[in-house]
Parts: sequence; structure tokens; C-alpha cells
Amino acid sequence: MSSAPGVNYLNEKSGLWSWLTTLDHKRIGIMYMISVLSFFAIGGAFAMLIRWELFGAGKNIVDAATYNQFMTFHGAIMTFMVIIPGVPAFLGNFFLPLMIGAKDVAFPRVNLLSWYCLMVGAAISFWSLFYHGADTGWTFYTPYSIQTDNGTTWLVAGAFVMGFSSILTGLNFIVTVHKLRAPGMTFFRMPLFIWGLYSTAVIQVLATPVLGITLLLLIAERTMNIGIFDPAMGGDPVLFQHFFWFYSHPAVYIMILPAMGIISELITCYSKKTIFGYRAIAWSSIGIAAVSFFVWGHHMFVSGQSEVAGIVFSFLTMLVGVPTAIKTFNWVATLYKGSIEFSAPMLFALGFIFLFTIGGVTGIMLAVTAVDVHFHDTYFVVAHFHYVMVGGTLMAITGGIYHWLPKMFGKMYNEGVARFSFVLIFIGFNVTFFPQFVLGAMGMPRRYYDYLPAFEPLNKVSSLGAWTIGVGFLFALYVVVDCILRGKKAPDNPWGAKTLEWQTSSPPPHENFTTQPVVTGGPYEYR
Amino acid sequence: MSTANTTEYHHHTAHHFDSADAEYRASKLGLWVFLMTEILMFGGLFVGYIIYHQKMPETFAAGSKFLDWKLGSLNTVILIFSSLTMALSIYYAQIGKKAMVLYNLYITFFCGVGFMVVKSIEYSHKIHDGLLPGSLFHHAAEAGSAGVAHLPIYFSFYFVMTGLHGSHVLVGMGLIAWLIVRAHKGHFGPQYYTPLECVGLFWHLVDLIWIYLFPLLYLVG
Amino acid sequence: MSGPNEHHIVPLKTFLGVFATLMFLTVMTVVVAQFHFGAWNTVVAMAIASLKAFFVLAYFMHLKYDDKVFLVGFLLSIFFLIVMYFFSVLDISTRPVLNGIL
Amino acid sequence: MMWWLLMQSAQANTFMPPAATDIAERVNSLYGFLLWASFISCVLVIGGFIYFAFKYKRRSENDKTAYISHNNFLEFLWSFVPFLIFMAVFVWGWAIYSQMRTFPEDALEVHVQAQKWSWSFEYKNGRKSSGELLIPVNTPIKLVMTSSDVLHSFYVPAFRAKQDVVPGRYTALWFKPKYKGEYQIFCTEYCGEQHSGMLAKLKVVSREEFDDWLANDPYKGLAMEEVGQKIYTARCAICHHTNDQKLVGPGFGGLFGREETLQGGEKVMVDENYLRESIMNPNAKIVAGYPSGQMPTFAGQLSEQEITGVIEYIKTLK
Repeated sequence: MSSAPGVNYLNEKSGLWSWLTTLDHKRIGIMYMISVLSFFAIGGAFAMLIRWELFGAGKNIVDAATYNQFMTFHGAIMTFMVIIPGVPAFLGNFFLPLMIGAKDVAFPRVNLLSWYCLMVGAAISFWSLFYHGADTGWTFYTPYSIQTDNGTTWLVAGAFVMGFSSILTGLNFIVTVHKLRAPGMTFFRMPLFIWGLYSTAVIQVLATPVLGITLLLLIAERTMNIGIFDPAMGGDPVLFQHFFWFYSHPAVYIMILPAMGIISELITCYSKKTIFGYRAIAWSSIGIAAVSFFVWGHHMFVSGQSEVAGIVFSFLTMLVGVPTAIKTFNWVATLYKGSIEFSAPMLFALGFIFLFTIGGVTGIMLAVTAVDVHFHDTYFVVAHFHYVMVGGTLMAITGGIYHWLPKMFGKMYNEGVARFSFVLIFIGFNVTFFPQFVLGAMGMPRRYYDYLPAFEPLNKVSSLGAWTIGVGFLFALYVVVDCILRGKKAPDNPWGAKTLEWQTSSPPPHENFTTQPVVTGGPYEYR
Repeated sequence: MSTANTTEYHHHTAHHFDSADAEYRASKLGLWVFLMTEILMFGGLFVGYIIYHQKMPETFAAGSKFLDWKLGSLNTVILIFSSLTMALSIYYAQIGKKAMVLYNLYITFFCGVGFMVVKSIEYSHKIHDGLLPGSLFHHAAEAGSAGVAHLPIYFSFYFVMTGLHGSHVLVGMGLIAWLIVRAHKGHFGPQYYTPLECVGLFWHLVDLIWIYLFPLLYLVG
Repeated sequence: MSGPNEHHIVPLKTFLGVFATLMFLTVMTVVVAQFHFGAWNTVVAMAIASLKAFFVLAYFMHLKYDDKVFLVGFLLSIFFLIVMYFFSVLDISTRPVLNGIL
Repeated sequence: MMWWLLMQSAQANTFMPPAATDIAERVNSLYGFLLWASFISCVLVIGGFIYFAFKYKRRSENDKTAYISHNNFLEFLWSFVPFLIFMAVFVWGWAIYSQMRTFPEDALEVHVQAQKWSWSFEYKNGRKSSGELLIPVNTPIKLVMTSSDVLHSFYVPAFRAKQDVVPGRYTALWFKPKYKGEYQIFCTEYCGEQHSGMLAKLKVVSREEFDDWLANDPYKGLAMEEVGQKIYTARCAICHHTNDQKLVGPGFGGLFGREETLQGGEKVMVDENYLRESIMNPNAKIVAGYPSGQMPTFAGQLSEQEITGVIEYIKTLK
């Protein structure tokens, strides 16, 4: 199936139907891109509304019940529909086969099915809006989630179906990495993005089923009142939290590990230098993935969990800090004696290190039991995980999109606007979330519709920052759309990168490579 | 059944695999990864079950008295036998006896039917007696003086675990029906039996889960 | 690389032997349940179930002959289940008596 | 010397409310250390990469870069040093955490009942109060807490004390306030619509004042509707206006004597019996347009005197 010159995966077939039934991982990646970006717009709109409501004390735009819905949908959309599928299913789908020199993922039909699972799951989630929405927060803590009288069941069912999407993607990636690497592509010649995706896939496969059963039990709880998590029937609500966090803590690493992989790619490419400590970074991905299963109780220090469990979980959480620190130091060391270009993707990568470092050290603070007692469920936690999830994952996704746009669409993006979007997002982000650390230290609890007057000035600052981020992402969206519609034709390897995806044409042909690539060295041989 | 006489079926290896063997190995790895997810999903339930069993042993002892261990044993025998026939169908595919593949698949399928029939007999008894999960529970044992606290929770576990398992049996039966159709067309032989092997693994896992469910629910009291 | 032809074929006798063993163990587990060993009943029942699981896994599911990656995957999932159980119970069993209302 | 200075400034409650217990002060020291350690690491990492980024800025397209694959010593160093710091703060945190969890024998016990969306407190002698927890200064206080509906969490920032309140079991919390004054109580576990309104005051007073208060009948010399008004402010106002505006539940203004349509289409007259039933068994008769399950029962929480008081108070609202 060698293709004629000028024929690529985008123009080889046309029509909506050819997209909806495609088995090409690149097209499925693009479909994920469109859906994830749309969900991001919806989740982002909820964020803007939340910050509008919190602009001043008391009621600003909506009542408490509606605010709780905003908060719930913002959380649920951003976790289940944006960050979890964001890196693996969108960028991973497109680039995993390309970067290991494969023609496709191992199971293209399963890959397409995973996209439909996400779509159907999202549709079911939004269906809850016809039943007065949902107001439980994305964590669905029992017994409130059992008692509340609205469409929570639909949202839970949607998350359940979206779980399948995540599992199927992970399954596909594990098999693809094991079985479809190009000749010569040993495990330790794989790009670090692949290591990130691989360890993520392991978590997706091992943790998501537990979320599935937990949500299934919650649905049974709401429809038949089975009582397993309901204290009124003799059940234990804290056990729900164990089950929930057994998935949801590793899920945090589903969100961040592949983002770290992107950063390794960007740092090496834009400093034209081999990565410092390749094996340490690769192993730390696996290490983080493994240890992530042992630390979930740090979400529960004040939940009524026993003191012993709290201390054990605190200790284990410290262990996860070490591989994370290793990665950060190695990225910084990679810059040493490099040739650093301040292009937009690199700015996002450096922004990532900046914000992720702050997110990381505050994470250590939260892992210390005695200090977490004060910070738990305050804005300090909100700020911390936004620093990691937005400052980390979303910065990495945005940088990754810019970096790979030429490969995906064969066109160059507008560098100036892209850099401007970085400036807006970066400044807006810090203006939004740094004050929230202070608010949390002052004692402002999270998920609050209204707050004491003392918290008002910083909340105002935070809201202003949030709108700046919003504008920044609009500019980023403009860059993407402008690139697709009007971009100048891109060369095959505009950045001089060494990884395999840049060794084929832009955009790649249907089967990725016209001749089977053979790998003879490491991924970052900038000599 | 004249499947052996039809022209030899040739399976097309998907374009992104180097060889039929690479595809076979990838499929099996994929299936095993899928089985891992199944183990963790059921495992979550088992973990919950064991935790509650430790917390309220009297409740679980009293609850298991309401189950009929004879029907449970019958279903265990049926499922293990079906596992055998499933394994044999692969064996006969490997040595090229296509008719025997079909016979064994049919037996496996009807074992599944038998399992579901027994299961539905059990369910209808429970429903009739009001031994139902959670707030649907309305059996006298809860209210009576000899009643045990939280008995509905036992039946919540019983119905959720056997229900989820039963739905897996149904899915497995659907897959076996699909295998039967393909076997009729003569698709399986020594060169190509990946679907048999994969569905087989799934079916054995369903059996495996029942091997644990049976003593936990019916016997341990 | 070996073609599908060279995949290990388990002899028929092995399958029948495994089936007989499984039947025997099923009878065992029912018989043993009639005795009262207290808490040991669960342990014995689980031990027999695990023995049965071993035979199903090793022979019916070919784990004994197949790529060891499958075995690693299987053990990994069991390991994480144990982790889940262990830490949940670690909490529940060490809660102060004050909390023992449940 | 430098270090001492740093520690001193860090202990000055960086952003946190003033510490009002010994344990809170210990948390502050640890927090101060963490802040400085974090600040220094951020300066090292962020400063480091900004320095590198500018020093090794790309000069030309043909820049040659050094090929440095790894350095075992450095990598060991920056794995091991963070590990040591993490272990240090873990142990330090553990020490304080176990003090938080070790309850003094001689503590004054107060029973805390949480429900949507109010806090109520009961003392050993049967004295109750809602919306305000009064305790004596310099005395260890142990709160034994439970919830009658969903999860809540009891949080006093000034004491660095927080504990979830779980239905179906008791959880506990202790503190020993050092200074007299008024402190804020928050609910920090999401509990529904009025979660952010589930606040209460904690008043630390002198021992004498506390003993006086404890022995006092809170309703002495009050008319029935005045008793009702007190209860209204502490327990009802979060969901019910005094006018006829809907909040979570219906406003009380003009409610008495009105005819309402129930969810099933049935009509009901709002009289003493309906009001009493709605307080004791709120989900029995829900007026159309309101969700069920929002209001918790007050059975067993309000005395006869208080229930009658609330009904009388509602009668006065026109």
C-alpha cells in the first residue's frame, strides 16, 4: 500500500463518514483532538462562570444550587473528558505508533471503539442535565451522592462508560509498545513520551476497572439502595472513599505522566541536546506508576481514616516525591550547555517546569499529615492540583499541540501569536492560583459558593486571573485554527528533531512510513 | 456438517502486522490485558465482600443459609465442564478436526444456557421470598427476633456479584455463538484459531471467578 | 519466531485429568464446608478455590506453556488487589474503638 | 544565624490565621520550615533553568551542544537529598499528627451533631446550643462528633484542627485554646446546597463565664416566639427566609394558614400539625416544586419547648 506523493492520511479519503469509520490511528487522534478541545471549551466556560460567581462575596450571578452544578460539571468534564483522554488518547494516539515506527496501533477497531465510548459516555453525562443536573462534585462522595435528588446517576453512568474508553486506549498502547516496535527499537531506545504513555497505560488498565465497579455500585446504590456505602443501611461511607481514590489517585498520574513525557520531548528538541539521565527518567515513570497505587489514603487524612493508615500513607506519598524530583532536576540539567530556542512549545515546557515545581513542593506540604489537617479541603488544595493539572498537564498539552501541529497538519503555526498566548496563560495562571494558596492558608474551604468578607480581595484577583487564562486559551485556539486553515506549508522536520515521527512526511501517509524505519540508536542523538 | 469439505479459509493478517504469528501474539497479549481489567473489576467486589464479611460475620453466615448449595454445586460442575469443552475445541482446532471443534462449541454454549437456567431458578426463589438487595429486601428474617442486622447487605453483594458474573456468562455465550457461526464456515484450523483461543480465555476467566464466588457465597458461613 | 503450527498443543489426556481433579476438588470443598472450623472454614475454602484456579490457569488457560508476560500481568493484577485490600483493612482495623459503632 | 532568622520569620503565621493552641504553633513551625524549604528548592530549580535558558540561548542554527548522557553522582545526589528532606518532614509531621490524635484523659467532652446545614452542640449536663460552641480557655476540649445525614467536616483554622463528621459512627477531635476570643468554624466537606453557609462560631471564655453559662437555662424569661426566633436563627435561617421568598425551602412569611399543593396534587393547610410534621418528618409531605430529601429531620434534636417555639415564631411572620 505505498501511497503516491502528496497523498496523506488527511486527504486520502474524504467525507464525514470516512472519518467516523476510520481505523487510522492518526484520524482517530484528530477526532479525539476535536472532542477533547470541545469539552475543554465547555469545562473552561464553567470555570469562567465559577470565577464570576466568586468575584464577590454573596450572590453574583447564580444561586447556590446552580453554583454547585457548575463546580461539579467543571470538575467532571475536566477530569473525565479533558485531562484523562487529553494526552494519551489524543496526542498519544497520533504519535505513539509514529514514534516507535509502527504502521498503526495493535487494535485499530478497539481504538475507534474507545473514541465512541468517550462520546457515548459524554452524551450520557450531559443527559443528566435533563434531570436537574448533578451537584455532588466530581468525587461523588457517599452518602450525599446517594441522597441527592437529581441526575447524578446519569453523570456517574457517563463516567463509567468513559472509563471503558480509557481502559481500551491503555490496552491498545500496552500491546502496541510490546509488539509493534520497529526493528532496532529496543525498550531503552524509545522516546520518553512513549515511556510516559506506557506507564500511563499500565495505570489505566489496572486502576480504571476499580473505578468502574465503584461507580456501578454507586448506581446500584442510587437505584436500589443496596446499602454497601450507605450508613443508614449499615454500610461504610469511608470505604467508598478508599475505592474511589484507589482509582482516582493513580488517575492523577494518568493525567501527569504522559505530560511529563511531552516535556522530555520538547526540552530535548528545543535545546538540541540529548536528554540528561534517560534511564532515570524512564524508570521514574514506571516508579511513579507503581508507587501511585500505594498512596491514595493521603486524600483521606481527616476523613475518619485511622491514625495508623494516615501515617503509612503519608510515608508512602513521600516516596512518590523522589522520582518526580528526579525528572525535574534532569530536565533542568538537560538545558545545561544546550542550544535553547525560545519557541512557543519551549516556552510552554519551561512554563511547565516553573509551575510544576510549585505544584510539586506544595504537594509535599500536603503529604505531611499535620500540615494537611489544616490544608485539607481548602483552597490550598485547589491551588495545588491546578498547579499540577493546569500548570502541568494543560501547559504540556498546549506546548505539545504547537510542537506537533506541523506534523499533524503539514502546516506551520503563527509563532508570534503562539508566544503571546503563552504569556497570557502563564501570567493569568499565576494570578489566578497563587492567591488561592494564600486563601487556603487563611482557611477558606473549597466548594464554597459564598465566603467571608476577609477572603474577598484575593478572590477578586483570582477571578481576574482566570479570565486572563480564558483569553489566553482563546488565542491558543486561534493559533490552531489559523494554522489548519491558513498555515504555510511545513517541511517534514521543521525543528530538526531526532525522534521517528519527524523522519516521515508532514502530514504522514496512511501507513506512516513509506519504508519501514530501522532504529540504530537512542531517541535523542544530538551530536 | 460438511465443513471439512469447503475450500480452505484463509485469514487475512491485518496490514500493520508483519506476520500472522505476530498478530496472534498481539491478540493474545491484548486479551490478557483485558483479563487483567476484569480481574480488578471483580476483585474490587471481592475486596468489598471480604471486608464486610469480616465486619459482620453473623450476617454473612445467616445470609448464606438462604442459598441452596446444591444448585450452586450444580452450576459449578456445569461451568467447569464447559471450560473443559472450550479447551477441547481449541485442541481439536490445533489438530485440525473441524467437526469436533463445532461439537465442543455447541456443548459449551448449552452449558452456558444450563448455567443461566439454574441461575434464574435461584433468582426467582430469592425474588419470591423477598431476599433482595438493600431497601428492596422484605423477608421476615430481618424483622423477626432471630433476625440478623444488615442482612440486606449480604443480598446486595449476592445479587451484584452473581449479576455481574451472570452478565459475563451471557456475553461469553454471545461470543461462543459467533464462534459457532464461524466454525460452520470452516474458519478455524491449525493455521488460524485466534478467536477460539481469545474467547476461550475469557470463558475460563468467567469460570475462574465462579470458582471463587461459589464457596464465598454458598459455603462459607 | 515460530508459526502457529509450533504452538504447544496440550495433550487430550492432560485436559481430562485436569477436569477430573477440578471435579474432585469441587466435591472436597462442599464436603469440607459441612465441618465447622470456625474462621478456618474461609481459609480452607479459599485454599481449595485457589488450587482449582491454579489448574484452570495453568492448563485450560495455557499459562504453564505460554509467554511469561501473561503470567506477570496476571500476578500484577492480583498484587494490586491485595494492595487495595491490605490498605483498606489497615484503616478499618485500626480505627479507635470510639468509632466502632458500625 | 541566617537560618535562625529565617525560622523566626517563617513562624510568624505566614498567611495563616494566628495560632491559638500549642499544636497550632507546632504546625506553624513545620509549615514555616516547609515554606522555606520549598522556597529554596523553587529558587534552585526555577532560578537554575532560567539561568541555563538564557546562558545557553541559541546563537545560530548550527550550534553544537554537549553530549552529556548522565552523571551518576549528580543523579544520586538529587534523588537522595530530597529523599532525606521528605523523610525529615514526614517524621516531623507524624510527631505533631500523633499529638493531634492522642486525646487527653481529662478533656471536657462536647457532643457535636452535624446535619444539613447547621452545627449543634450538647454538653455533659444536657445543656444544648446551636450555631455557637462556647468553651473555657486553657482546658482541653474533646469533641465527639456524628452526622445525621451526609458527610460534614469540622474545621477551626485558628486551631489547625479539622475532622470529617461521618454519619453512622463517631469521630473525635481535640484542642486546648490558649486565648479567649471568637473563632470561626467551617464545614469543609461538601454537603450540598448550603455547604458554604454551614458556619458556626467558637467562643473561648473564662472558666467562670463558662460555668455560669453552662448552668443557665438559655430560654429563661423568654416568650415562646422568642425561643422560636433563637432556634430559627441558629437552625432554620440557612434555608428559610422570614419573608415569602424561596431559598432552599419556602420562606416563612405568610406561610401559616396558607393552602399548599403537595407533590401528588393533594392540598394541605399549613397549620400547627403540618408544621410539626414537617419539622419531625420533613419528607412526608413535600410541597410541589421542592425536591425531596433536602431537609433533615429535627426529631430528637429540638425539645418540645423549642418546637412549639418555632411554630409560634412562624405564626408571627406575616
